[in-house]
Amino acid sequence: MISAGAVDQVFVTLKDWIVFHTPAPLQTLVSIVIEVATIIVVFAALFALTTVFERKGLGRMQNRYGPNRVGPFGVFQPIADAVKSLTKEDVVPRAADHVVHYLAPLVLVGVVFLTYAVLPVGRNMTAVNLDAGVLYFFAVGAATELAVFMAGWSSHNKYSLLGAMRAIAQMISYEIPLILSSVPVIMMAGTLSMVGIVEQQARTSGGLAHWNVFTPWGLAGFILFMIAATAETNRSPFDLPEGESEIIAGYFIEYSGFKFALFFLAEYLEMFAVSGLGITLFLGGWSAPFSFLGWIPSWIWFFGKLLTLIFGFIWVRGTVPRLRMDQLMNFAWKFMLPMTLIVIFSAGLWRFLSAAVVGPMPLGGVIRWLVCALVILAPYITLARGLERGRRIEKRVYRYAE
Amino acid sequence: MTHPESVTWIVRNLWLIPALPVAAAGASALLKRSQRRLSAGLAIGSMGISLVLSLMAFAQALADPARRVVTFNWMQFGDQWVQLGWLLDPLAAVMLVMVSFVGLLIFIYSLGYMAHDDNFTRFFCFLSLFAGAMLGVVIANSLLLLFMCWEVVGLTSYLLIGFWFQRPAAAAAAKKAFITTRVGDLGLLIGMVWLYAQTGTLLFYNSGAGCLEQTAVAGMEAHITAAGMAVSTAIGLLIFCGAAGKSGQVPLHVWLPDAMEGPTPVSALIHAATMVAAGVYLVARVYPLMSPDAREVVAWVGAITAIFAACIAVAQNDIKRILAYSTVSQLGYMMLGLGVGGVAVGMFHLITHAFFKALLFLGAGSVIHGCTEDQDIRNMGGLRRFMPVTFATYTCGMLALCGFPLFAGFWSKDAILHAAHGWGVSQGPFYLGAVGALLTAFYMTRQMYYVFLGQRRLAEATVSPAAVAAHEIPAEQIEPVVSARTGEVCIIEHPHESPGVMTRPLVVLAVFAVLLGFVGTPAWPWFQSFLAGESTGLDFGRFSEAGLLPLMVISSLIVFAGLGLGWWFYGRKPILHATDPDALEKIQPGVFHALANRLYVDELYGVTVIALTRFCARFAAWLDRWIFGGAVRIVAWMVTGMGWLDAGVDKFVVNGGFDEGCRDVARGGRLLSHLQNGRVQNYLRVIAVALVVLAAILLWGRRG
Amino acid sequence: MTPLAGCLLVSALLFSIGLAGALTRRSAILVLAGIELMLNAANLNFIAFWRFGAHPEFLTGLIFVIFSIAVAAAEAAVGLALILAIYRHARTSDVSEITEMKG
Amino acid sequence: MLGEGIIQGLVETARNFFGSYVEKDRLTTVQYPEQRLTLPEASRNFPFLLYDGTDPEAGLRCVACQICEKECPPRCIHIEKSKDKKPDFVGKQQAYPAVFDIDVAVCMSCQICVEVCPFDAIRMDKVYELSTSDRFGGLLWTKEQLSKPNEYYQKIHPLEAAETDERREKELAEAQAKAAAAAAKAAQAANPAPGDASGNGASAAAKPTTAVHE
Amino acid sequence: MGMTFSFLILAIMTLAGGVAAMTMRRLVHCALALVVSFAGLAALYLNLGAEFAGLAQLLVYVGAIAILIVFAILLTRGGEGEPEGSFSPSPAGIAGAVAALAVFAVLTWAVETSSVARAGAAVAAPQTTMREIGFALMQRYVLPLEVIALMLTAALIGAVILALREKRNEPADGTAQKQGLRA
Repeated sequence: MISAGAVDQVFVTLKDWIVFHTPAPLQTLVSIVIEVATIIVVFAALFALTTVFERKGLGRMQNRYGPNRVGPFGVFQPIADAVKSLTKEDVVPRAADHVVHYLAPLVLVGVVFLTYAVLPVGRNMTAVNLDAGVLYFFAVGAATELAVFMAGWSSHNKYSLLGAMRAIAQMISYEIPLILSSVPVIMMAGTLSMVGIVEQQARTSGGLAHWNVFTPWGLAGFILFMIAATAETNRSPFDLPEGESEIIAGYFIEYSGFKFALFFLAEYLEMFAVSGLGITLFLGGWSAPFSFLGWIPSWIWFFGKLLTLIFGFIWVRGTVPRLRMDQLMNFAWKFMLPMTLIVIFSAGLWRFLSAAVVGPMPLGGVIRWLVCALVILAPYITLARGLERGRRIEKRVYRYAE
Repeated sequence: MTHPESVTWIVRNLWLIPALPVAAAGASALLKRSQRRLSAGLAIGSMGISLVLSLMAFAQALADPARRVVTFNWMQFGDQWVQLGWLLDPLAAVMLVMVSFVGLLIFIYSLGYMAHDDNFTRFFCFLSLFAGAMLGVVIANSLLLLFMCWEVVGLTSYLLIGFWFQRPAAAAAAKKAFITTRVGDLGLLIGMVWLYAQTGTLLFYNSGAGCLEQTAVAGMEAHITAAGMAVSTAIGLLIFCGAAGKSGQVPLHVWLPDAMEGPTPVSALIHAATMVAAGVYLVARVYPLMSPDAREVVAWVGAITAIFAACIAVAQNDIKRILAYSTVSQLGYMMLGLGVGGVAVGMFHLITHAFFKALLFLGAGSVIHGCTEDQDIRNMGGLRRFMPVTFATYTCGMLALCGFPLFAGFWSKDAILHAAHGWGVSQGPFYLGAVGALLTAFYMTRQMYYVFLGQRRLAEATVSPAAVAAHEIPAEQIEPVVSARTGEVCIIEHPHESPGVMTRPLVVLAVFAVLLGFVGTPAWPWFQSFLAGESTGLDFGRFSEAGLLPLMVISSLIVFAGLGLGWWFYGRKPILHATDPDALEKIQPGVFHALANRLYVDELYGVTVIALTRFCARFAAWLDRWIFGGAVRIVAWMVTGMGWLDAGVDKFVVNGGFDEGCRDVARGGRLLSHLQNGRVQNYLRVIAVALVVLAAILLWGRRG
Repeated sequence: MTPLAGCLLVSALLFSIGLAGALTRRSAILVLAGIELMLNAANLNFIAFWRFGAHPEFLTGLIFVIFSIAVAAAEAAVGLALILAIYRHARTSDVSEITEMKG
Repeated sequence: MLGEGIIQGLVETARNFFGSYVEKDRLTTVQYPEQRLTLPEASRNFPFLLYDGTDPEAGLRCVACQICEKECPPRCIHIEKSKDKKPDFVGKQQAYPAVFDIDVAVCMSCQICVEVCPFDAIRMDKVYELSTSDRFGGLLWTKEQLSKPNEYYQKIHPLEAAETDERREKELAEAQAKAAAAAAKAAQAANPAPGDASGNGASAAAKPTTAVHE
Repeated sequence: MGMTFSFLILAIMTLAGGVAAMTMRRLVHCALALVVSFAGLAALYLNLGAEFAGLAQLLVYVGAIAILIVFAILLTRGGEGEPEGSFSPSPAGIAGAVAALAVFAVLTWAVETSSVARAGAAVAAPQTTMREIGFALMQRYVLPLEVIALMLTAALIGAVILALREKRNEPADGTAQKQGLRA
């Protein structure tokens, strides 16, 4: 019988075995190649799966079947899509800046893949355990904006330029709440290392793991983080950089064939990466929520959580209509930013209200929870009221019809 | 900060009491004009919390009357720290409760009174700041801290009196109040500096090292200064100067009646409960400094003020001015009490007076509010019918002020008279006080007859028919009459009762005005013993103390006499028209006019102090214009002459050669100006070259 | 060549490139970019001296670079805002045409 | 409260999502190639040519009058008249279209051609699966592709077809009656022999008509 | 010990990016080349063991300043239209290039003659953790940090005010705009 730990570490063991059996001078290289290749293959496969699941899920939410033609239940749809996009003609506008036009999708995908380097997908399953992992993630992620600009500008199409500008404005605006909402976690963990943050949350007391999402600031931070992540990845309802009704398809109007597929891939990869970051920061990474579930391998936990979050993305996409540009910006600056600051404050308060201040554990813990939750809830209500002011829908009045 | 173990939470956090209203003031200063409810809520909320904290402090003082002190280092001078701090003793606790409670009531009352004012938020901002500063005065354990709060009090008083600064009278009154109290404060400042020089500390109590404690006071009493005065006497009198300024003692009383230009809640707050009481409180606070000599001065000043102001009050026609002079008079009583009887006597009257005078002012405000902002009592009359609540509460306040038996004022005033009677130095203050009590009863009766009883003599406070049509005024409040002046039919508005937010504080205050005296009756002198830190019990036997009962009977008789006189003059034949002469005026027009003109004190100041100042200013202006200005002008003429001379030389001698040179310079300049061609890169290039040269020089130098 | 000297040379080269750009290009934005390059060259110097200096444990050079980056962000923001303002005023961002301040 | 509406919406979509697996009624999609909706009687698009009998060449009702060609708004009909003539259903000699092309890529199914046709020769079809891999020729339908028998018409538009057939039968009957009368008159005039030439069909009746014309 | 291979590559990337940024004709290309240079520099920092500085460089320069420059280019219409001639053969331009060359020469000379650079022995890479940097920032350098924060705020406000469009003298109800539209 294989022990639980062995299943948990099966991939790590496999890699070590392969590396062990290669000639010594090549070992480092092989190790790197294996890691990179694994990340690319796994997440590209996940992308393929997600596209079909997204389409099927959306279909079900709209009381449709979704794709069900290629293969049983349409599971081979991504293969058909891949074949289609690979064989399609690659049209480049004559006025386009060819080099930049060519480079943009490559830079985008490359940069997004780079962020996976620090993502802990399981116990001991991190490509690079950087001491400044979170910072690395955001620093590298910042380069996606540039790729978007390259795509939009080089196409020499006003719609694509407008789309790129919108996308950059949106990404910059939402990067601030994104980073700020992860600050409380870093504050509490005392480290920027992703592995360290996960290990912090994997500790258990009373059978319950120390996931950040179980605290009021963690819960609020997680929700804010996911909202910002949705905007950052240009997913619905924040997908107005590619708002078809206004600017056709945004910055990738002029892309077709495989380059278009790359943009598509990058969008999904970005979504996975940022979900992975959210899992790492708030949902305990690869750890189990209850100690008695610890026998389930860590990578199953991670990918389970990832799929849950992806389903959340799909669900939201199936539900919420697209925002308007001014609503988007208002939301970012008048709601998200203050709320993230409040959450940071609440996290500080949480730290301050240790057992010495609020009293022994069961009651003191409840008091601490309630106080911190209140600190977040009160401004939330105020801010929400501020956002909703003037949004009251009045009864429609007809001037001539009545 | 030093925290002995015995210091409880409330003492440690006593600073919160003034800090909260100040914080509320700061917050509401940032509010927009339209955020009225928020600012009022802030002010009232902070005041409410302060009241709760004050009550906690009071409870603490009740449980443990020992003095508790907290000091902290404020600022370093050389190797010395200036220490500030706060203290809690029964005196401060009583004052805290009084100030915060009356303050809260007035805040609530202001809600209604100022409801239609545009600058509602500003008002509450000032009001909160004032309340905070006043509470700061109360808890200060350092004359320096007290002085700082004292000055903030003065500032906010200025701001509040001049709240309606659009009115010239209000602006002038504010200025007058500010400057007059500054005169007193100068004395206080000198006294403070002197005190610091003598004792090296301004902390009142600091476990033996404070300036009010045994060692320091004994040292100062031993030190004799000019005119054979002990230093402590001199310092005490200087401090008393400040107190006199703030409490409106003669001769610095002139600002107080004028201060009635402010909104009525301000009058109530400043001129009844707090700011004017600050002076009395200051004297009570530094009582250990007051040597018998100083106390004598205090007593005499108080007694003179009491009767002086009471006389003037008899002949006033402005409802608030009467109350203002009455306040001055009662403040004199308090000073008298402090001078002859000690802290407890003066403070007891302060506390009871705070309640019933606040009641009277708020009642007057209610009357004014109801009579469409008219303040002249001749234009009132018969208001009992229209404003029953106001009338009832006002009557309570009036009886309390007069010292009607069993009302609050009776007990406190009686204590003062009793103390004055027993004063060993002189019987003069007692007689002055007794006459003052008679006058008090008399003018208050006069006011009651003018305002509430008799016939309605409302001037034609007409309302426009449009307002009636728009139902802005309820139908039962208006009545068509024939105008006496023009003979036309016009619609006049009835006086109306004020809204509940204004009358409810009145009722609460009235209850206090009736009952508060019972905490300090001779039979149960709880208040006095509480201030002294002792315990007491109910003992009717104390009434049998020598001279007490007869004195009470006499003072009651005086009050009845005053009431009777009032009825005789005003109740028997109430005047029918606003233009009718006053009953006293008919008998003694000369005296009445003198009184009505406030005994010409302002005019006296006008022809003495102000005239002197003006003369000095004129003299200085003359000096400036003719002596110094003349000298300057002569020099200027000389220089001008030289200039003419030089110009001649310049034009005909120098220029010939110089112009050419100038042209050359200009040409060079134009050449150089090409360098400044406005191109950034040019400048940058020069910088780069300079950098190269500099670096080269440096490197070359270091090479060797 | 020691690593430190290598870093310094790279930095000097970068500085000169930035300077050359700032001196020769006409677009105000590129002038600003040149200045940014010069700033970065200086940062590289700090890092190099911190890394190869006597006391790397004091972190001074590193911290200075961090501060310098923060300041550079502010500088870029203000500089570009200035360029925008000038562009709106003069309808050009060519530094050789903006000569209103000439003597 | 902010967020309330979003949660309501999320609940709604979740209900759809899970409900679609449980209640099949929710799924409104028609699985097209396998399932088809029956088209309503009035549904129509793209014209076709009708012929009587079994021979599309002979029975074609169109006489190449070219009215439809002229009226067609998008000009998608192209007709070339034949040189010779052939008898129509009442036996009259008529021209017929040598070429009759409709470019259905251009046709907008406006039905004007049907309305203007005096010969009931062109009618609207119900076809919709028209995709073709031939980008140019595939959608240019020729006469052979367009010709469909009357039975087909009766199948797709039974009511309309019945009405048309009735009218045509009446016309035919009238024409036969007229022909018979003319024949009788002619027979009377020429030779009073009893006409055994009560031939069947139009061709038989056409002969006397032709004779009249001549 | 000489320079490592990775250092060489990164240095070349940085310098090439810089040269391209300063010489290319289209402004947007220049900006993109500038990004390459910045990114190379960030990698150089990482290579030299300054992890935090490198990532901060990436975040600030690539993520923010490059985007700002690009926005500025587009807002000043530098992204379209005829690109400016990169090498104006004007005497001023030549003078500038010469000045830059002179600066380079002097700097090289300085480096070559410097005893520090010559003696700078290769030290083992210092192991700095984020934690240490955090402590340094929060303890020893907390005052500069606060000052920088204040300055950033001031710069932010200043930049916003500068970049705001001046208000034109329009009637408050916007009728002029409407009329303009109608016209």
